[in-house]
Amino acid sequence: MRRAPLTLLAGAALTGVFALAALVSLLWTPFDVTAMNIGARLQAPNAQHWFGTDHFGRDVLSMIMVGARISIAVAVVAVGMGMVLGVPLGLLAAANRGGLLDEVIMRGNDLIFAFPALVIAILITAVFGPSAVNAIIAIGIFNTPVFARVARGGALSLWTLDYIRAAEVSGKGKLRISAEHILPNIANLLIVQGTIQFSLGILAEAALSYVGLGAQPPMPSWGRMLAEAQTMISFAPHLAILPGLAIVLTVLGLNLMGDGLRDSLDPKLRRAR
Amino acid sequence: MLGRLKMGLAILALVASPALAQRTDISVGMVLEPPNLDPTSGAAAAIREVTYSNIFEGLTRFGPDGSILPGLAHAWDLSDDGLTYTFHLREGVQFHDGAPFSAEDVVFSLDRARAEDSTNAQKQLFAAIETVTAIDPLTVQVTLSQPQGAFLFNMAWGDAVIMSPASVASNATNPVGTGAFRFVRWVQGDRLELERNPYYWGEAPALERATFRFISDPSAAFAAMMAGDVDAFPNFPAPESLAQFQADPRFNVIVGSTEGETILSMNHQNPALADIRVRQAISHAINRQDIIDGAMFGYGTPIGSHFAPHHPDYLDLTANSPHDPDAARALLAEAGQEGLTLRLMLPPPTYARRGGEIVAAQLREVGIATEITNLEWAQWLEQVFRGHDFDLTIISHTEPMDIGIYARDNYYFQYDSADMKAIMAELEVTSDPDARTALLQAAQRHIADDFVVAFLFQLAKTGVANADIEGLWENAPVPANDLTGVRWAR
Amino acid sequence: MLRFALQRLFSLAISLVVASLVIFFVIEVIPGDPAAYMLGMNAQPETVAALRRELGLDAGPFARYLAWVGGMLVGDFGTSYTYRVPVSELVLARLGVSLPLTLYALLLSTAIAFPVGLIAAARRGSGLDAGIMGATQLGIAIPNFWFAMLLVLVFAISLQWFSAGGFPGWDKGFWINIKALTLPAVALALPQASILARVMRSAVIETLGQDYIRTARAKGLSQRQSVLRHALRNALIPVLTIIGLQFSFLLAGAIIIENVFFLPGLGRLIFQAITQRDLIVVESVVMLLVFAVILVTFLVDMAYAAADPRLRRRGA
Amino acid sequence: MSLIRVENLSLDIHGTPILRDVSFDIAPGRVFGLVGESGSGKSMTSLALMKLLPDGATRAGRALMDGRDLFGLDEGAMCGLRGNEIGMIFQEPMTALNPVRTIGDQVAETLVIHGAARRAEALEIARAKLDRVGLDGARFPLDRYPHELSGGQRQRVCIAMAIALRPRLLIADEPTTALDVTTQAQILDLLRGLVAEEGMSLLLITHDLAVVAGLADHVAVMQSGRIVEQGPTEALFRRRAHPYTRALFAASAHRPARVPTARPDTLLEVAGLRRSYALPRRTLFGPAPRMEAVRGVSFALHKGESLGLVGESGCGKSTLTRAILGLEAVQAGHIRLQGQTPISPKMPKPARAAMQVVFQDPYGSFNPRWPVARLVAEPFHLLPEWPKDARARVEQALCDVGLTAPDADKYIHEFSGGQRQRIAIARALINRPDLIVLDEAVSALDVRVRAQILDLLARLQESHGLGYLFISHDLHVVRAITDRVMVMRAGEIVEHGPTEAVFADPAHPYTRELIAATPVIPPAWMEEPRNAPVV
Repeated sequence: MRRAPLTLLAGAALTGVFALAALVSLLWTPFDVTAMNIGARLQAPNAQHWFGTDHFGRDVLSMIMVGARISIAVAVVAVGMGMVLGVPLGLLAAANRGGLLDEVIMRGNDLIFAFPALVIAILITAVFGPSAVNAIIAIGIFNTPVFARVARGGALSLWTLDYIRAAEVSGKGKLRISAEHILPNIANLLIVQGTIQFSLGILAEAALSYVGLGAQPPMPSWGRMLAEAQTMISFAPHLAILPGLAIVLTVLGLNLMGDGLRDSLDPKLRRAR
Repeated sequence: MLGRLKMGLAILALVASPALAQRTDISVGMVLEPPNLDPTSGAAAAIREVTYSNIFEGLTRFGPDGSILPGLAHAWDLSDDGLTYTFHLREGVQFHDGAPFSAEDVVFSLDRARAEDSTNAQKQLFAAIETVTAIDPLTVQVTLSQPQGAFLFNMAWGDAVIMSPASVASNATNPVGTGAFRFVRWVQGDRLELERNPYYWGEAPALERATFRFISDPSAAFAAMMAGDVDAFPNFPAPESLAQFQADPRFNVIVGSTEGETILSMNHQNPALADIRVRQAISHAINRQDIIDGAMFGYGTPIGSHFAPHHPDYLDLTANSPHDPDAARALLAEAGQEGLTLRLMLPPPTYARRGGEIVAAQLREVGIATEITNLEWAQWLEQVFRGHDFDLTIISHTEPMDIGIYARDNYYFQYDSADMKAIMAELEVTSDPDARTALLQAAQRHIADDFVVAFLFQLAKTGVANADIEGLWENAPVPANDLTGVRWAR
Repeated sequence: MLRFALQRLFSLAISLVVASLVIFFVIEVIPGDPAAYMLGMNAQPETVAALRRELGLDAGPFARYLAWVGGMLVGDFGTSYTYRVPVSELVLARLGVSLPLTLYALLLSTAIAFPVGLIAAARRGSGLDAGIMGATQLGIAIPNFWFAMLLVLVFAISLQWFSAGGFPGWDKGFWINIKALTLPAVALALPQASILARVMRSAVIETLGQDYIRTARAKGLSQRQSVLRHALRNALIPVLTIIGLQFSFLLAGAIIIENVFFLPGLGRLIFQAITQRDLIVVESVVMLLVFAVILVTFLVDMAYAAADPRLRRRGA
Repeated sequence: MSLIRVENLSLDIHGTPILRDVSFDIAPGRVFGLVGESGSGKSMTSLALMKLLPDGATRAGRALMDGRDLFGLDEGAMCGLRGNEIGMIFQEPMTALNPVRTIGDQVAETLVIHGAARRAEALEIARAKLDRVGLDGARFPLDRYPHELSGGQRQRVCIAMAIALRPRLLIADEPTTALDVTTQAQILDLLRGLVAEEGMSLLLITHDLAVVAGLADHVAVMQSGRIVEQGPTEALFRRRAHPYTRALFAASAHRPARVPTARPDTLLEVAGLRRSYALPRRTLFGPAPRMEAVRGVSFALHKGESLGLVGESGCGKSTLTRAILGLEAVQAGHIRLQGQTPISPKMPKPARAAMQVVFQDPYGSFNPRWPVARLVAEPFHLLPEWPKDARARVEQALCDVGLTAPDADKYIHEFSGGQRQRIAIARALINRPDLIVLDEAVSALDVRVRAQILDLLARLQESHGLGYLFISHDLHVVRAITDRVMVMRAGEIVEHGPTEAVFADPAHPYTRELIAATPVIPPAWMEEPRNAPVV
């Protein structure tokens, strides 16, 4: 119980650093992130380039800042997409619990889970070509059943409560009850799950752009920076280590924040501590 | 099969004891796995890199320097009208399955390659052939419809190898040829094993066993070399690592030439690119040395036209389009194309992906914006090469002596020049060496002056091998890993 | 139990039909022609047409769908366009790598996660628990391909304890292959173990809060005894689900790791088949993976029933 | 001479005081009753004795058993003591057993863990103990799993487990609260027999004075962590020295003053109602068997009348309630409210306005994210349009139920259980309905709060002319608040009539059984204290 605010704080601080870097990068980066200077390539971190330069002589710090923007944007939109699609489906399934619609929605969910995610992402980009938007779609598709499941699970336990009965007796329909009573009361669950999916989204974006399916050059992205740095790891280790650390720390921050949020939002768990 | 394998293992165990004997096995790394092993029905370079000269042989063959050497034909005569070749075949040659090799096999193979339903990827090699006749078991006569200066050269290609009618159907998975090595097995996705052909007609190779390993990931390739899992990597995929191998006495870095002219191709159907001023501006915007340094870590030779620098008829035309951003900007202004945006489609190889990023940055310098799209090979072929749906692309044309593509109708970059076509048509019927040189140089100058595309650099062949291995090809006149002359020095 | 099983089998069958339709028609719209890919830049149009005929690509999509599904029903997955060998042969060979790798990684992650999760749960709130939880957070946050890169750098290139990758083949002996699979399995297992340890911990903590644990304590069981005798088996149920999910994830999700260690596994087969537009291989392997996942889910459900007597009699 | 002696037990959890100076003695072979309302600290007292307190608990005082201070023992010694010297059973038998292990196994475990027997032998003893608690070997083999047993049967397993080693002290924490009244009577009988036979002491913790009256030799009354009064049962019951004890007793026997308001016109008419559910198929292709929850129920409720419906769990009263509320479709029969459209899930909204409901659980009855004003106003949704004076009507309703207008802006977590039930009633009143269905509406409340709510209900009935359908398992309450009563069993109404008549002279054997099983405080003990003998 006393640990919750600490993890929340640490997580929020970590996440905040990268969110801030992403925001700042909209207005300013130490160097032009696309400007190449072949002559100044592969510099180790130094006074001028704090994080060194890459094989094209671009400033790594600038790239990591812009990369944060891409990672966060992709993950946020993908999670948003998963929520917007998944939550109504989950609410609908819970409202018709035991019914045909519930069965269809849940089987559909299982089916999506059954597809190997990375393979589907590859197929999607094979159809539409690689881009950040398609990475979002691929990640969003796999977020949808997660949110549907969480929403349904949370909603199911609420549907047994008497205030839902009271609303029914007040003549309210399933949709209205779902919107007025269920949704606000599963918001906590969704926020916590959203944080977790957000961190998974960052990892997924990194993996997709690592295999070349994410944001396209010249837009830098952490995953692609890693992929490009991989062959140079033995003589320019900063290129492989720094973007990797950026991923690890962002994901770590989000996970800590999710844990902290859960602890402070869910009184049941708070008691269990 | 298993018995043979066990025996092989036993031999391996014997010879592998330290200092007892030279090693007679080799593990060769390749980036791409061949989709199948039939070079007469598929274009993949990987098929040739495994089979050329090792398993399959043609009437003639390329030497390491690109010269044409006798293959299954030890000699040939050309009629005075230049239309009839008479090939004298080697005696005592047999296929790996024991079937004897004869003139009938040559007739079969050439007829199959040029048949209506042929699936030969280079069918144009055989276009000039009128008839193929077996005079006797060791003599074949090929009649051409018109004289062809490059006929013997064509017959040396991997697509023109001789197969036996008995085994042709299964060559895709179990290749049966006449070469110095025979196929043992292929673990798809991992490796392919060959062993010495004891009945080989020529000099027996020094190696008893050879394994090709397929490692597509550049860093995995680096790790495999460093860890000694692979003995040689003739086309090493990560030029940035070569410096490290060079510094390591355990390894030899082999830098040679290829036939790959790497160009920034332009689609002449795009109205902006149809304007020679825009094309010239792009050529001036390009800094070739930066691209070679940035993308290939210094490996590669700048070119100013579409011709291999190691060829005797080469002209250095790089001064025709020097790096000059101001000139580029002026030309664009003159053409009224400030604020031009072009789509740059990039196939998978490093030269294209990395080169593309540098090109994009250089074009941005002169005010041309680019939208980069990375494509897989299949998409690139469909969209760019066949669909002509692109503005710019970077590609290495790896066929030898392929300046003729600038005279082709409806070729993907849509260049249409009557003058160029005339030059190439004349070349086709010219056999006098000096006249040919003049024509080839005229062609080089013509396309350079027309700024048909932006010529970037000649792709280098950068290989890495264990320092004790000798006999690997330095250059790549054709895609091949000819192992017949490879041996361990210690 | 039988009824329960039959019910699940029926919905399994429907899922498979829907999956086959989705897979086939999604893959159909992928641009790129396998024949054109195989014949390259110099091929003439009629040559490409001839190859398309030879591969059976000239038939309509619907006819090809029926042929594909019909073939699968009798165990014939068709012939690879590029490799020209039966797809089933390809897949079997790849499974010989992917399956052991998956099991190895799963074994590792379970072997790490179980004790770690249990200890953390038993010492809940202690410094040890905090340390373990922190470590698992880190484990989850590390991208496995990056971890794999570092493993290769340290253990293959610098120390040379392991080879950098590759797979000798089962005919070369057992241990040599296990050794070859060790680094990839570790790279795959680390994040999975972290997740599993966390699930294990919270499942045990949740069961420790149950009334029957209090009952057990009132009977005179020590904290430790009540964990081992009562909490563990009940906590296994959520853990089992995660293990089931991880199995399917690892089976197909190892593409990147297979690339880093150049292992000839299923993931790489798919990746390669997509780039080569060997569509029939893509379709069949994706279908097979979907089938595997659905089957594992089914088996996990059945395992639940075996582990939990309340489910055992459901609908019996 | 006492078996266990608790001296000045005080307890804080995370700094919150829970118990203060609790002292009592339990004599060997005697039953000691600990009575109090929820939150009074009675369960914590028992957990303190077992040293099974939650994390963050700090304790002072002593608990002497054979001269040893239990609080001074280490954990190992306590493990040897628990289950061996002191056995314990809990309130909720449904969750008290490990669902994945057999009952024989769990009973035998007590023996094995204390090294009293090897496994095979332990199973034999387990068999004997299960026989002793009334689970015979033929119907309840050792390999049964808990989910195959009913709540009462599970509580018997728990008892068998607790007495397997014949402990000298058995602690029973609300052992019958979760059970039906007839089952409760059986379990209480069993405990009484065990104490007599085995010669052990029993610490019986309960909120129900009548249960204590029937079983305990000594009683202690707890309030807010303190024992306010203790003594021999009868003496204490008669004397009621402490004001709190008096209040408690008064409330448990409380009967609100009611003015008959019933008029002859029919408000609610239920005729031939049937509802059944499909059960899972037994064979693969055979028809699914059906569970008939309601089997042909007919009755009428008149305007201003209070009609009771009693029955044990599973008798079908929940299904009937849901059908009357129009939340569930029925297969046969009909329900009409004031002779209008039949009630069904598809009935038009305005038709619902004449009926409202109050549920049992004061905590689950309100959306925690809505202010009280919005909660209470929710039934306005049934009106053709939102009333202009909505706020005034909400405030009026709150005042009607004894709350204040400013309460409208608070959130539900700021109210106690009894206040919440008042808000639920306000919500039910807001549309001025004719009928309010009270579904176990006072069952979750402590006796004193319950008495207040019953008074409120009686007053509202009089002032608003309401009809009540009062559904409960608690016969006391039904008797206190209804004009007529119906007894339901297995989906049928087995007896109905004027409340007093039914209670005074039950006709149906089941009614008689119910009444007999209900624990009562001997009426003689309840006379005014001045008549009590001085002890």
